[in-house]
Amino acid sequence: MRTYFLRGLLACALVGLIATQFLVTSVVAQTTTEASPEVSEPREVVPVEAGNTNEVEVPEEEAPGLDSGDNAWMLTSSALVLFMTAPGLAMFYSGLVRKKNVLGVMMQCLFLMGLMTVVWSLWGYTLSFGGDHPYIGNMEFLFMENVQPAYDAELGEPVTPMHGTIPEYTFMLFQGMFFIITPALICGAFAERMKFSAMAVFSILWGTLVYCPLCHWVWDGGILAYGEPSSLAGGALDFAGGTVVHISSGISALVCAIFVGKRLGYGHDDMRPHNLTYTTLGAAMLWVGWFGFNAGSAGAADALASNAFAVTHFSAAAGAVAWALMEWIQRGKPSVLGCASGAVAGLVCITPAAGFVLPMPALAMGAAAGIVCYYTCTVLKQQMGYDDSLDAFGVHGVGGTLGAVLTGVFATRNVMGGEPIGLYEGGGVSLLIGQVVAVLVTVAFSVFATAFLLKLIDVLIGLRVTQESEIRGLDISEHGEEGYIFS
Amino acid sequence: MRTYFLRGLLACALVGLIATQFLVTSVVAQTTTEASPEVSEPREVVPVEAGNTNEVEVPEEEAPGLDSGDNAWMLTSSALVLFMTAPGLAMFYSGLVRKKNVLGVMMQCLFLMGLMTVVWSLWGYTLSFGGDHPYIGNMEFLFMENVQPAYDAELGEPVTPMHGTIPEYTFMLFQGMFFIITPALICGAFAERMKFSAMAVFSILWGTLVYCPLCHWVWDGGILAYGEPSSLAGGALDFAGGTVVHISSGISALVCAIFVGKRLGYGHDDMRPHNLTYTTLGAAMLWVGWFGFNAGSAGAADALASNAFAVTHFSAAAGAVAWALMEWIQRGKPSVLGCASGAVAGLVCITPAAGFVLPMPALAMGAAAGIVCYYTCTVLKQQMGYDDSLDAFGVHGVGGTLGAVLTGVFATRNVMGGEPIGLYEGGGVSLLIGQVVAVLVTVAFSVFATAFLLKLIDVLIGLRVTQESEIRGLDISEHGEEGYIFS
Amino acid sequence: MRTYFLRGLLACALVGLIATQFLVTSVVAQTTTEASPEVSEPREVVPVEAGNTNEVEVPEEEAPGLDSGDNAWMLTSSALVLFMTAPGLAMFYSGLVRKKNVLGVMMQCLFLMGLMTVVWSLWGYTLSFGGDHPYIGNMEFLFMENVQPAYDAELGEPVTPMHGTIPEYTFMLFQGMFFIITPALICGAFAERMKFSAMAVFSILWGTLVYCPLCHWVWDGGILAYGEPSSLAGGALDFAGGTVVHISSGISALVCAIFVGKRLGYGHDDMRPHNLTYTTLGAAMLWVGWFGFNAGSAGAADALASNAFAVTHFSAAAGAVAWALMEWIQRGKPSVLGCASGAVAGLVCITPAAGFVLPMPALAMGAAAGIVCYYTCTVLKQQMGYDDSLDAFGVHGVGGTLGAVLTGVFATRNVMGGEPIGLYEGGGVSLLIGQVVAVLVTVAFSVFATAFLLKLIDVLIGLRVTQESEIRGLDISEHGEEGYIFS
Amino acid sequence: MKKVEAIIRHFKLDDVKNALSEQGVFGMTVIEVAGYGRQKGHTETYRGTEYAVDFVPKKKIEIVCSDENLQKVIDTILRTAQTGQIGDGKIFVTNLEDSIRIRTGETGQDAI
Amino acid sequence: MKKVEAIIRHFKLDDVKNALSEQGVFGMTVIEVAGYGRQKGHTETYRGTEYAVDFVPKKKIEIVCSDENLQKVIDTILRTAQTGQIGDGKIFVTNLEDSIRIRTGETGQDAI
Amino acid sequence: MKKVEAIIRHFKLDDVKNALSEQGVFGMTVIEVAGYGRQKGHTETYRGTEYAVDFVPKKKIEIVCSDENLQKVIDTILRTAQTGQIGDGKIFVTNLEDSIRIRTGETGQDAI
Ligand SMILES: Nc1ncnc2c1ncn2[C@@H]1O[C@H](COP(=O)(O)OP(=O)(O)O)[C@@H](O)[C@H]1O
Ligand SMILES: Nc1ncnc2c1ncn2[C@@H]1O[C@H](COP(=O)(O)OP(=O)(O)O)[C@@H](O)[C@H]1O
Ligand SMILES: Nc1ncnc2c1ncn2[C@@H]1O[C@H](COP(=O)(O)OP(=O)(O)O)[C@@H](O)[C@H]1O
Repeated sequence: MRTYFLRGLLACALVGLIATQFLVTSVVAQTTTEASPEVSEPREVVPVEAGNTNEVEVPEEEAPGLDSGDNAWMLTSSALVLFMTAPGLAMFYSGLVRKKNVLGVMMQCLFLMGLMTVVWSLWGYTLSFGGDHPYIGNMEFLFMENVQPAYDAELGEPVTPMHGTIPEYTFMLFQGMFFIITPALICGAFAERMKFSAMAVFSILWGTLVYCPLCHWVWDGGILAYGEPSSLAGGALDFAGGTVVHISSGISALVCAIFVGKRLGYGHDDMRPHNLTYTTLGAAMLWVGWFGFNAGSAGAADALASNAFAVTHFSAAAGAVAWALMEWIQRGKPSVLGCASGAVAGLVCITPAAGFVLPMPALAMGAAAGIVCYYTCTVLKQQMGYDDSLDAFGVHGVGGTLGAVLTGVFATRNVMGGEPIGLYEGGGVSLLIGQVVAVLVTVAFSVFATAFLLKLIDVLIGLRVTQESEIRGLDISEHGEEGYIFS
Repeated sequence: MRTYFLRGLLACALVGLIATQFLVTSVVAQTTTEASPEVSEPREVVPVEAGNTNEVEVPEEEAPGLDSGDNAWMLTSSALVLFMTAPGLAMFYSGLVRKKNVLGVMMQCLFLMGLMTVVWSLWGYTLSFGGDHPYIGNMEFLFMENVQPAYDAELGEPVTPMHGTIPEYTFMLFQGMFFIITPALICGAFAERMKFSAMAVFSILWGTLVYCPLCHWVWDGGILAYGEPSSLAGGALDFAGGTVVHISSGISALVCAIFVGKRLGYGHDDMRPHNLTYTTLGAAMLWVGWFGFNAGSAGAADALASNAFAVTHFSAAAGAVAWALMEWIQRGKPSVLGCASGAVAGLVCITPAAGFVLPMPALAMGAAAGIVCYYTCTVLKQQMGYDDSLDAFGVHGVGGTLGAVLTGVFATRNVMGGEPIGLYEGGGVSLLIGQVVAVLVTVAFSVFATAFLLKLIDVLIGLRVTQESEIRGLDISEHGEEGYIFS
Repeated sequence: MRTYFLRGLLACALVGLIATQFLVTSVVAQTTTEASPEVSEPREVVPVEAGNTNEVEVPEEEAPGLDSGDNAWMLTSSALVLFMTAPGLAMFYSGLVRKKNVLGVMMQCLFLMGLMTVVWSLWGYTLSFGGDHPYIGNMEFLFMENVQPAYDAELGEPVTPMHGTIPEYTFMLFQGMFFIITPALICGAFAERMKFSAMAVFSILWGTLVYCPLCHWVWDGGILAYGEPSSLAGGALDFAGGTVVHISSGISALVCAIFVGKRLGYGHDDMRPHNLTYTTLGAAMLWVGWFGFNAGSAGAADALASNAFAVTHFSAAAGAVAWALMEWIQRGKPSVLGCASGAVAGLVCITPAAGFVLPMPALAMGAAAGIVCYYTCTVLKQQMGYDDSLDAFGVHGVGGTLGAVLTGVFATRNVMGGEPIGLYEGGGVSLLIGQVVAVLVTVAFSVFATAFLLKLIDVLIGLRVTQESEIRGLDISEHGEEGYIFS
Repeated sequence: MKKVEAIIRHFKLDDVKNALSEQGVFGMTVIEVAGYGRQKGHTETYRGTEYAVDFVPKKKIEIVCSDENLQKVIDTILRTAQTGQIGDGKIFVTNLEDSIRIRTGETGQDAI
Repeated sequence: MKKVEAIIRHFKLDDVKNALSEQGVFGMTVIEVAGYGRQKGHTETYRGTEYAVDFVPKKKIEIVCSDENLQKVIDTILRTAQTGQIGDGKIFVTNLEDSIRIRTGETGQDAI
Repeated sequence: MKKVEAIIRHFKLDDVKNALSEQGVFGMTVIEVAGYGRQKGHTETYRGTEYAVDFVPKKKIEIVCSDENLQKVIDTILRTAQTGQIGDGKIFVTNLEDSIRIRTGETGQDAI
């Protein structure tokens, strides 16, 4: 089973690589003839860059001053994104496991808030956003150098490095929150059975070796960045992390689920969510926090932020309604879990598109995500028989992929300016191809890297807790605590 | 019983209408002589308009640019108001029901976040804020037209419609959050027994046929808008939704409670709140979110927003202390539920006044709300014997009415500028009359419309779940899930 | 035991006073020779004042206009700090007690939100920030005078008093949130046994007689304010409340714990935390809210706010990891409670330093706090045998002291400008001495005042509930409610 | 002495308790139980996974009484706990060898 | 009639229930219990304070059956609840004097 | 063999358990129960609605022991669970027909 799957994934990954090569070459002409002119034009690129990216064209000598409104919004957004990991995701995920593992899940979220932040402050940020090498960041921001203020002897006062209209600090913080939640999302796949130590080591390595490069490729002028000459197939639009955050974590989650294996008694024991009230509340918190995630990716409190905020809200709404309706139609009852899952699916799907599409397409994207993810989590999962405990793949992997592709369809000059760009408004397929290539590359890279890391850790310290620990529950066996003591 | 009540309400509604007519006519002279000059003067109207309204005097040709600070605050406020519905209201309400219905209540909040948002994006916003017809909005914003950005061929870049210093987008989002929470508040009245399908249909119709018109009347230059020549009795001041949100939902809640009837075993079975920790936490979240609700209604991060924020905070505080003290005096113990209810009562009461009164009157208003609502929920409710499960009427209906009236007493030029306006500072009774008229109109309209809608739905699909479903609980019977699985 | 302790504390307090006297005199020369020049220079003082302080040099006649971005951030921060008390602290604390006292703890937080706010609006704010008397505030802000707007007959419009680039209103609100959480923190010490009435009276008195003076001394040009000629040993740097909030509450908490005595059955009965999921979620909420607490203390959405935000985040992260690692090493398992406690310890420790230190030292401070507080709460507490139910002293008292001292070590011109200041960058010991003196004064004052107040209340109404009430639990005996009714 | 164990519907507890008190039976011990029998349970679905929940929440009342009181107790329960629907529950009677009141050490009849 | 009380492992309930149904035993009442015995518990630590938790969560099944069914019931439980590890639990059998179905008032055999 | 059922105060469980272990009684099963008796309950009020809560939370201990151990067990419980206040609880003794250890199938004495 396991190996069969792995083979399958590696295969598809290879296909991905090949396809990529093919497309890249096949598209070059096209790109250079139509795509590139449109992307080389500064005007159009601006909104794109307003996206979650480090490229700030403004020449250093005449940098704009700090805009307090933009900084206020970005600091608020940073807080909102941290709020997503905990309490948001911590509640959403922990409610879905059995009572005996509730703390285990919460611990993963809380501990990662600490661990990944330390990693980010030391080398994570510079690997992601340092310099403009196509493959990986340089050391310019190592240990917060060139991010933190420095005393300028001439001016006789401290100088804070800027990133557009906000301090580099703020941009670093905002991005750092993404670095926390992405591995936290993966935890949903191996919940209830993974060793805490293995989870910690995996997260450090995955963050460093998978997230940082991906982030650099997409958002710091790397090989997937939109409109970079060096980019594959012209690069992809990813406003707030469809590829970097959701596809990468969702795919890695699937690999983990297969690699770590099913939970004891899967399919036989009673594995009903122990506290759906947490899951519902967590979903609502994710919804609220996601405004920071997506609208914050505008990098400023401008009209683009408002657009991102609006389409995010609409897509979440459509997703929630769509999933609930699917259940209503198919089994006669809409469920709270379905409604919550649909909202998250809608949020995931709009993430890469938030800065490029209009409200009505956003409703469509949300609804599509609700329906597609519903099928993945109910029908497909049953058939394939992998045990992705909390559907990290079903929601984030699938929803993210859908969103990345649909971005190629619905992206519009009405938001971005410039020539028609998305397929829908007659911008041709070049963007769509770029999106697909980016997806394939992300999938391929995530599968290989994650499989390798898991193998490594399995050999070194082992991935899974003992049978007895799993039966007793991770709260007691891994942490020596109990979640609820109500008697 | 039921009919008796309905008669009563309809009667009072009629009285309302008549009174209105009478007052309107009787006041005209007065209004024209003293009220209108003061309201026609642009200077004074400005702060009022800074309230939750669509009127932006600034001529289109020389519109002000986007203010990043204002937009940052309004986006934050929008997030805060959504945060009020869930997790806020979802926790506050769900903690008050029995365990078997906890998901039923949470589902109402979460699903409405989706459903009402879709409605808002399609026709809700335009019916509320489109054009300036005195009775209902026009189609200018249908499907987000004129809200979303559009590519301007001449400029060669996208143009985002503005609403004062913020994008129309932001204003639409902020208002959209109100459209979600208002029907969600009503759910408190028929909790634990209403069909989910009936709730959904009711919310769509109520939002479209009751909320949108009311919103247009009060905040978009309609018949209740303050200082409009066409307004009844000079119109009313409603900064953040005393009439539009709280009176409308509170009164409709009462009608629902009577119409749907009591819960099985009401007065006999053990109906103690199953989780007061949720209710307490939810109340705190409502308190925090309300800052967005009220201070956000300033439409900018200006001094008026700070005033609204401060009086909101003070009124909530006074309400919490007052209700708790009442209990302390009357039954020897202050209760957490009382303290939480008092805070919400204070918040409701200050809502219409937040942009017009000073801190000390705010303390008085909060305390008054705490005491009055305490009596409604304890003494009055017992006597009248209706089953308003979660006291949506007792807190929102009564508190909102109290607030609307007291606004006529405490509104002051110290915040609004212009001539003395409130009764207390010698502004005469004209404003007070306008407030009372607005309350009566809102009550009359809400009663009629809600009663009609309930009758309609009852005939079409039925309002109430079966006895067996009610006994088993809505979580299992309506959604096929359980809230807590702790064994 | 109890008396023995008290003696000890009073003794150490006396030592504190004497030491202070000594240091002050001994340092004067030094201060005047090196310290004072550096602090008299306006340039350097500016960033300091950007800290949580009332000193705004800008002359009234040419006050700066309102900056919407700064106001947006400060309003958001105010909301975040209230969010810390409840739901944040309410969850963090209530999860740690036994089920029968869960509402008791939540009630303390919620009720104090009301009570302290009323006190603040009436006399608290003016006592803290009125005028510039070295010992206590004057009456200029009594009942919100000079904070609320007033109608200016000449201008013909209302005028809102400003505080730098934000309304005085906003500053008052932000500070008011600190006034709520500080006594709420103390409640952790006497949880599960204190009379609610005694808690209420104590909080009013403590807030008025301990918090307000301290706040005035440190942040309104009083005897501990940094760079004031009148300050003891040159005063201390306290960016967001190391002394004012955490040391004062932590030390007072210890006195309370000793004075009120141990819980019945302490050391024998099962006193395991009844709901660690709440504690974990509460810790995460505190983390998020703390961004408002610290970054908001910059008073604006400027680069300093970003610095404070970043170091706060890093210190919390390091603290969480450090405490968890200590447990991992010492007992083989990292616990969720440990991770959560470590995060809070890190947040407490960085609070006084947030506007003065760089990221790497912040990591060090957080880690140090995690380790030191871990020892206090596990080893030291066991040895000394006091019953500080929720470790208010172990985390806030100890962590705050550590932070205040380390501020003297790591404060740097790179953030503050001016001459080298902290010990680490070669600024000499003068700042360090100032910090130590401020700590000693705060400790001495808190011990005396708190002991006095407790004695007084004990005589008047008694501090502790009856044995029977304590056994039955405060929820039922003090409030007549139950937290969870799951059967 | 006899020990009567009655498994009844959740919401019947108060009625039974009050009826028994009127009959002068002042002591009982109640336990939350999950019952399996003729009364059918329900199914739940979570993201497509179905669970058949066969157990129905019930209350179990344990009453120790003297032999002469036995019939009275049984009748009272029968009268008040009955709805006529499947799932009303059962009454089981066992013989008790001894009973002791911890507070006083009294035994037998005096203990209850 | 006999009353069989079986204390079994948490996760064995479904197996036992299904096996019994197959055997035609359709009624039972289940109770959450905490067991203390040979099976060792675990320790928990909260901020340095250690707690030895000696009780292990178990399920207690109560089955009333006719004397002839007794052996079948016992065997079924033994077969399905066994893991061979310490902590499998116990079966206790007591004699039942009478049983009544509340819905119908039927007594004795017919009641179960 | 006998089955001893003791209803005791919540916070007495540890003392009783420890005392019994000292006496060499190593097995017991504990159940959360709600008791109704002489000990008065309390009232709760929610937004003006009063509820009289007559049930007091108690712990019920079930101990199966040999006939010779019976007295020892009872005495130990009496000694450790007593406070002298109303509500200390009861001890009920029933006769046990058989007991089986699931793990081994041992029956009678050897099973406990
Ligand atoms: N043989 C049995 N042994 C123990 N408890 C039983 C037995 N049969 C039924 N019960 C209990 O009685 C309850 C009601 O029984 P059920 O067959 O559902 O309805 P009725 O008693 O009306 O026929 C069950 O939920 C279960 O708790
Ligand atoms: N003497 C006893 N009286 C009542 N219950 C008992 C007794 N001994 C054991 N039990 C119950 O049986 C369960 C299993 O017993 P234990 O000794 O741990 O394992 P085993 O039965 O395999 O020897 C215990 O958890 C307890 O609930
Ligand atoms: N007749 C009875 N049958 C079953 N349990 C009883 C009976 N009488 C009392 N109890 C249990 O004993 C507990 C204590 O009894 P109570 O009368 O309150 O105090 P005391 O035993 O000290 O007189 C009750 O809470 C109840 O659980």
